[in-house]
Amino acid sequence: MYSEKVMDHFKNPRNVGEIENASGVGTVGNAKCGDIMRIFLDIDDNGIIRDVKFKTFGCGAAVATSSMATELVKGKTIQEALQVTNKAVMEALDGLPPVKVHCSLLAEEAIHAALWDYAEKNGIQIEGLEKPKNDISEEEEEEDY
Amino acid sequence: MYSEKVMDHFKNPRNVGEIENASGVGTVGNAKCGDIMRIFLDIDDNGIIRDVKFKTFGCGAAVATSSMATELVKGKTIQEALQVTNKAVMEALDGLPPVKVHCSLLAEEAIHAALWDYAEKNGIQIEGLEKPKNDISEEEEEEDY
Amino acid sequence: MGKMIYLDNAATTKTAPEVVEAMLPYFSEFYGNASTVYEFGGKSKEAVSKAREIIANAIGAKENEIYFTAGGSESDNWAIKAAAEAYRGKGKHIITSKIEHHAVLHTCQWLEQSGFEVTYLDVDEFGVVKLEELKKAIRPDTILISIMFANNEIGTIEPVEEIGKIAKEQGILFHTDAVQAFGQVPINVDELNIDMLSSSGHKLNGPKGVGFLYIRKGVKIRSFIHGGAQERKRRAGTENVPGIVGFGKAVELAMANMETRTAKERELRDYLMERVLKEIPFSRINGHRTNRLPNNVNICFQFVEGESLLIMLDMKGICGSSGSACTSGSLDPSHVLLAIGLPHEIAHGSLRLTLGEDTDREDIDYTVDAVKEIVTQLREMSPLYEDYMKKNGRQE
Amino acid sequence: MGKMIYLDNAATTKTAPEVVEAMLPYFSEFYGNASTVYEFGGKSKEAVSKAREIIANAIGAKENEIYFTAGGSESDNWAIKAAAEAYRGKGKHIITSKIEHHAVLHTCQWLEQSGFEVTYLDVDEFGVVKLEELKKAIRPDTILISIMFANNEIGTIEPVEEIGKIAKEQGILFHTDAVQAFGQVPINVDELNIDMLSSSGHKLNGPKGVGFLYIRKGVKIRSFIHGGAQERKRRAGTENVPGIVGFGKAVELAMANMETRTAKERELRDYLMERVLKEIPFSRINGHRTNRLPNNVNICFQFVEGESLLIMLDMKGICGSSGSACTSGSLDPSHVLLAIGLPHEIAHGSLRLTLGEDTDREDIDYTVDAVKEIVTQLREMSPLYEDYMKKNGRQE
Ligand SMILES: Cc1ncc(COP(=O)(O)O)c(C=O)c1O
Ligand SMILES: Cc1ncc(COP(=O)(O)O)c(C=O)c1O
Repeated sequence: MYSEKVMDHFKNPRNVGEIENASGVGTVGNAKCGDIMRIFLDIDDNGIIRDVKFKTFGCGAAVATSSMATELVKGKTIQEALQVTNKAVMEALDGLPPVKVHCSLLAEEAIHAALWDYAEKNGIQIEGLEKPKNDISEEEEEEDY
Repeated sequence: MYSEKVMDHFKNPRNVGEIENASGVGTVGNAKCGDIMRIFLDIDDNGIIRDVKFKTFGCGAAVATSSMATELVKGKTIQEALQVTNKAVMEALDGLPPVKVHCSLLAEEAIHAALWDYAEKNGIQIEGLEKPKNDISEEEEEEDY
Repeated sequence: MGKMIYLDNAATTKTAPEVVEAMLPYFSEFYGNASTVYEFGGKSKEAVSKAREIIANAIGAKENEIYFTAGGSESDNWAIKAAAEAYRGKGKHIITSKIEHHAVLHTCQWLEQSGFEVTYLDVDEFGVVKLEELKKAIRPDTILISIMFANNEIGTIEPVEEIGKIAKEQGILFHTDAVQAFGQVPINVDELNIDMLSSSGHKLNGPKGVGFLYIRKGVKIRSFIHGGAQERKRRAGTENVPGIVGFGKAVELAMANMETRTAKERELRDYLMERVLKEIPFSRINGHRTNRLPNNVNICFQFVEGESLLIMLDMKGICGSSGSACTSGSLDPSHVLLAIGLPHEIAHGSLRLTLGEDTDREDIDYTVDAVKEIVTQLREMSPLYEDYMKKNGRQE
Repeated sequence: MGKMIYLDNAATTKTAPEVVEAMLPYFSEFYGNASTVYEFGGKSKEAVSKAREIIANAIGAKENEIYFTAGGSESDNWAIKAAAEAYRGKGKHIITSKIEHHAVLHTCQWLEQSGFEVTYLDVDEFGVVKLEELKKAIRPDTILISIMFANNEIGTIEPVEEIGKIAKEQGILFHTDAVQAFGQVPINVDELNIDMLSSSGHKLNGPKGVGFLYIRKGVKIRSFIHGGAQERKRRAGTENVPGIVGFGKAVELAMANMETRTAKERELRDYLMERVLKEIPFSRINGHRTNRLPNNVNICFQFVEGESLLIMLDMKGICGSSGSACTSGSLDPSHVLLAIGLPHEIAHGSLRLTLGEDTDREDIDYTVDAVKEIVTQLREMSPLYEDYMKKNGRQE
């Protein structure tokens, strides 16, 4: 079902945990749909993401995409972090099953939400960042007959 | 599918053949339905069935019922032969599959037809013998759900 | 493969070696078509007859009331669609429950598209169909009641006897999906007034790809798969002789040891439930406490998501399920858990463990220990648990 | 059992020992449900994927166009009923032929009861569908053409390529029942413009109770068996893993040796036909002389009834058939033989002998000798033969 990379990140998730007094925290998803991701960012004065942690309630893919997403933004600038799309997360994980693609969207949104929180706390505007939806609506998958 | 008795009469049919100048000959059934039986009777002056032969085009059950029917009427009086019903033939054969019951009806009719022929040839009437149908209509079997 | 503890017997079971042995001659030795004239085919026919006899006896039916199918799903589809077709003159109303297997639910939904009306009965918090609701739901145009014998997810055994009585009194056909119950609890179709009953071979250590539908004599439903004259002209398709033979053997075995097997399973099941409830906080048992399948345990662990739990159990060699195996690929939480009133987020955190003949106490202990560890671990990374703890403090 | 010469391979075949061997691990060792999360179920899933790949390759399809079923009958029912359901908005007219298998014919008749109109095309004396008639039969509201690839009784191979072309030009779905043809003749669904194709495992030395339906990507038919999400949500029911694995293996074997196997069968088939025609008077070959399945011989013996012939052949250890095995239990002569213009009484006297991989020349000689003897014997007791001879004299 899952690629080896996904399994690796699920079995040994990187950056699990909380950051006390984080620069920004974003929570997306909802328990109703079975996926909640919370990302904590520690951003230094130069706008570098010094540390990142996550907590996730969700399936294997949700955990793995959270883990991978934190890896991809760690040490990056805010602008670089904004470029971490769900596609990038998926590719880094060697793909996801079609029904699990929304997990990677959630990961992207979680980072955006944390950045938005950081921006709000600091009264700044981040170029290219829109107010994130706090949920990814689950569209009925297309039947691709 | 068939009882041992049926198989025995099919494998070793009794009284196969023709009787030249038979006292009575009856043919029933039609090739369209896949069964034709012809019975030859040799009846002596006392009304005893001295000999009987048959020819049959048909399935295993048709051959076996013909064979058994000839056995059942051989040496009997005309009145006794009239009592040989399809039930009697079936019982003597230890039963027939439901779809094959019509074969036993055919055998009964074939005997009646041969007796009718005998009666006509001799200008007599046989009590209890009606002009036989020369075919047994195939009713759609009942679905006994 | 390392250690494996298989606790997903409701999804499918190991085909018993005796069953495989019984099947083997019918692949390459007596491979004749059962519907042929020659003696060689007769061997297949006899073998099929024998299996039919075993199965008929097992549920108190007559042999000509057993029709072999390709499994539980086909049986359910057949029973419901063909009943709808045959009795549409009488009415267009069908009653079923909210906790049926998808083979029943999706079939009913399909019928709704062509003008049938379906009442999906509620169940109580234990998953028991409410008889009063059933009685109220019956209309003059109700043609079929389809209620499962026992639920595949939470194991609850339904009040089949009462339902059968009600159906009979009202002159309504009663179909029951006994895919999970057959072989686990005694069933007698006459005593229970069951008109149609679905079963599947692979749920009781028989082969996959074979099932049966019991149809009471007099029930005038027709074919679902049209074609050749097999199964008394009611189910077309060359008979799956090895499958049918294997199914027969499996039923024979299951009937022979039902009492001892289920007694043992029941004990282990209760032991498992007790340990979990005692040792893992924020857990609850789903389904009826006692009136449940002997081998079924279904638990919800709050703040935890089921799939993650399953994968981590798998890493320890434990096979379990979260909701029905058939619903994997779906994103929605189990419709059964929602029907018994669980909120979505709790329903997502369910674990079904279904025991088998070979399960022993050691397996159960190992499993509970593993579950305990994993649940703790997952909660540590759960934002829901974090929120709850922040609000309510660490003490429980 | 004494000597046995099995010449009923169109009814069913021996499951190849390699096939059984391939299946065995999936009964009691890797018995996991293919739709589960844990790795153990993954083994089943992989095995199913591999079989799907083999089969897709064999007909030039993509893997996600192959849907496993319980056999040819289910595949036929599915293709036709679901196409009718999905495209009823476009029209209610279906075209098929008079010589289809009952799985197609009875399904079409069933659809007629709910308002569909079906044209049953005539065939010529060799059993070939008349293309001109097909073209004329097409209407603006025609939604489906279902014509078999090769006939199961008389072996005639239909002009599938031309039919596919016509269907494509007219934008009409084309389904073909390839239950007899698959494994005997090369098939490429793209080259032949086939939209749906039915197949059954046990016809090519695979196991009974498993088949597939090929559905071209883009064809929007839905499920026939509703329920779980298996087979990309299109065919519910726990996957019959051993059956599917065995089917895959059988296809692999059949594809590997198709050329040599069928060349040998073709030679023996022609030898059989020649000997019969030369040595047994009042006999005729049914079906196309050359454009026929490599392993199919179908002969009528005038004045003789088929079942008697079969039983007597059986007594000599020869398994054959008279019409389709599936039609036994029926009293009517084969609809296929009637469709090629044979009168009833001749149609009753048909014998189908279908060769297998293992059939050799000795078998054929033994069989022809036996048939000759039996036909003579049966004619001696046939009143039809008597009548004919009296009318036409003993000389031929
Ligand atoms: C042409 C054809 N179609 C369909 C079928 C049905 O296949 P099955 O019996 O495997 O369901 C058969 C065989 O009986 C056949 O020969
Ligand atoms: C209650 C119930 N009904 C029907 C089915 C379907 O059976 P199968 O998968 O054998 O078609 C199952 C199993 O998946 C089940 O548990």
